[in-house]
Amino acid sequence: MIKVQAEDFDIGAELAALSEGRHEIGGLAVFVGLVRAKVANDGAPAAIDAMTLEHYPGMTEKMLAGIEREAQERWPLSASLIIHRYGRLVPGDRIVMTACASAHRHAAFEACEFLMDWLKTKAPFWKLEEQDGEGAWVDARDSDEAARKRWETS
Amino acid sequence: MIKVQAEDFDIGAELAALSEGRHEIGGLAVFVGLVRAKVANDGAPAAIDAMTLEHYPGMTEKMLAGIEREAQERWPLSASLIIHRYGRLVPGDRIVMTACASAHRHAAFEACEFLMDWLKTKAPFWKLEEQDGEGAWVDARDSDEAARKRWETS
Amino acid sequence: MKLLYFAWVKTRIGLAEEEVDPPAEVATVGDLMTWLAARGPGYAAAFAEPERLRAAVNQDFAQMAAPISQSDEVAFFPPVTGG
Amino acid sequence: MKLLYFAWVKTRIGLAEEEVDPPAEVATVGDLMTWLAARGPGYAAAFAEPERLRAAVNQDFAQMAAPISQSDEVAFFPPVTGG
Repeated sequence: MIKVQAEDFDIGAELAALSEGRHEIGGLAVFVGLVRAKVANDGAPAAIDAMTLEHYPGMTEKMLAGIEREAQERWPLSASLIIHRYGRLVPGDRIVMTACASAHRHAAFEACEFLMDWLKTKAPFWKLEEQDGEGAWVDARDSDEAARKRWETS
Repeated sequence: MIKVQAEDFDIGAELAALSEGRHEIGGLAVFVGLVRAKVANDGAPAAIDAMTLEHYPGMTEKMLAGIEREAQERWPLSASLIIHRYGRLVPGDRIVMTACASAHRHAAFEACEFLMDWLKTKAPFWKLEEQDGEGAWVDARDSDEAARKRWETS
Repeated sequence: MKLLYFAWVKTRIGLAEEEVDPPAEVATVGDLMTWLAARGPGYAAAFAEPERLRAAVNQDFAQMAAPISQSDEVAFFPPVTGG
Repeated sequence: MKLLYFAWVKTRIGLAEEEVDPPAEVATVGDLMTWLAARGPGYAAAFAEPERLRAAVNQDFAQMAAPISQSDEVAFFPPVTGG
């Protein structure tokens, strides 16, 4: 399931809905991304007051659905979920959540990390950080691209 | 943080408490284990009505604290949490939760999976499954021992 | 042809989206970038470093050599930074 | 010496815990198992397959050869199945 929304989400309620009545699910691997107060841009950490996540409506849903489908094909998942917020967020706010259920714990972990690595480089979101009233677009990190490349099949 | 309890837990509230005011935390890797309605014992799946988790009070806390300390030493974690329930549970109930926060997403995932793999083979819990009024102690799985061995350092 | 701009590409051009009607010889994403860059200083700044840009055609990532047609939706933006 | 039994070890012996006073030649975890196995049919059944058992001394996992003393807390149980 894919959710792209401005509103916050309740992790417990989302996971309960995902496994509701699905008693074959033995475990859920989950990742939750939060807005950090300090971010390293070009190596130097800077305190931020807020960030605004811009996205490309339509393409976002298409990319996230494609990433989820890819995970479903590569691992034996009984359920999966991607939630990504957009709009203005402050430090500590939840940004993103991925969750994968599988009978195999290791598969759930791998698929959940795969979702995060892929959406970091494939989902059309851009972060604008606010610091002392100035806005700065965040640069993409090479480490995210490297993380995604781990999952490439030749 | 270690919690051994009979009561259920609220995933969202636990994670919020873990990262409360900790604005350096950019992400949390989490695993939640649930009671499955069907379990494969000796290969054949059987429907269960409930299970009772017995544990060794004192040793449980000691082992879980040791496992958490080991994870803290091996990965750069800013926070971690292990919750394990005991007592009678029915299919769909939450049994266990592990969570790790790190500035590095991959480290958070690895540490979270490490906690699960280790507690599966090191934490003194035993599952008694009830089926049609009969109780049967669950056998340990070789795959859990194999999963733990992955993390051994020579 | 519908064009969409995001993040600093949008900021530099000063538009989030527009309709354009490029000449027939603008056949690829790369051609379109060259054609747009000549439309004014904001465009020139946005397309000054093509290697820092990504493009999508009809909401799928597209390479510079990808063909485009009048009915396409084409978007330009920096590498994504979500998650 | 305080002994604790869990899961089917407890069920077979019919006790969750007890105090025992083994003779001085019972010096290791393995010695204790042999000594306990002779205490009755429930004990014999519980300790019939030592390779299926695990032991802890003072709440740490212990091997068969681990030494024990009167003031120790010793527990016997099957391989753990939590999580």
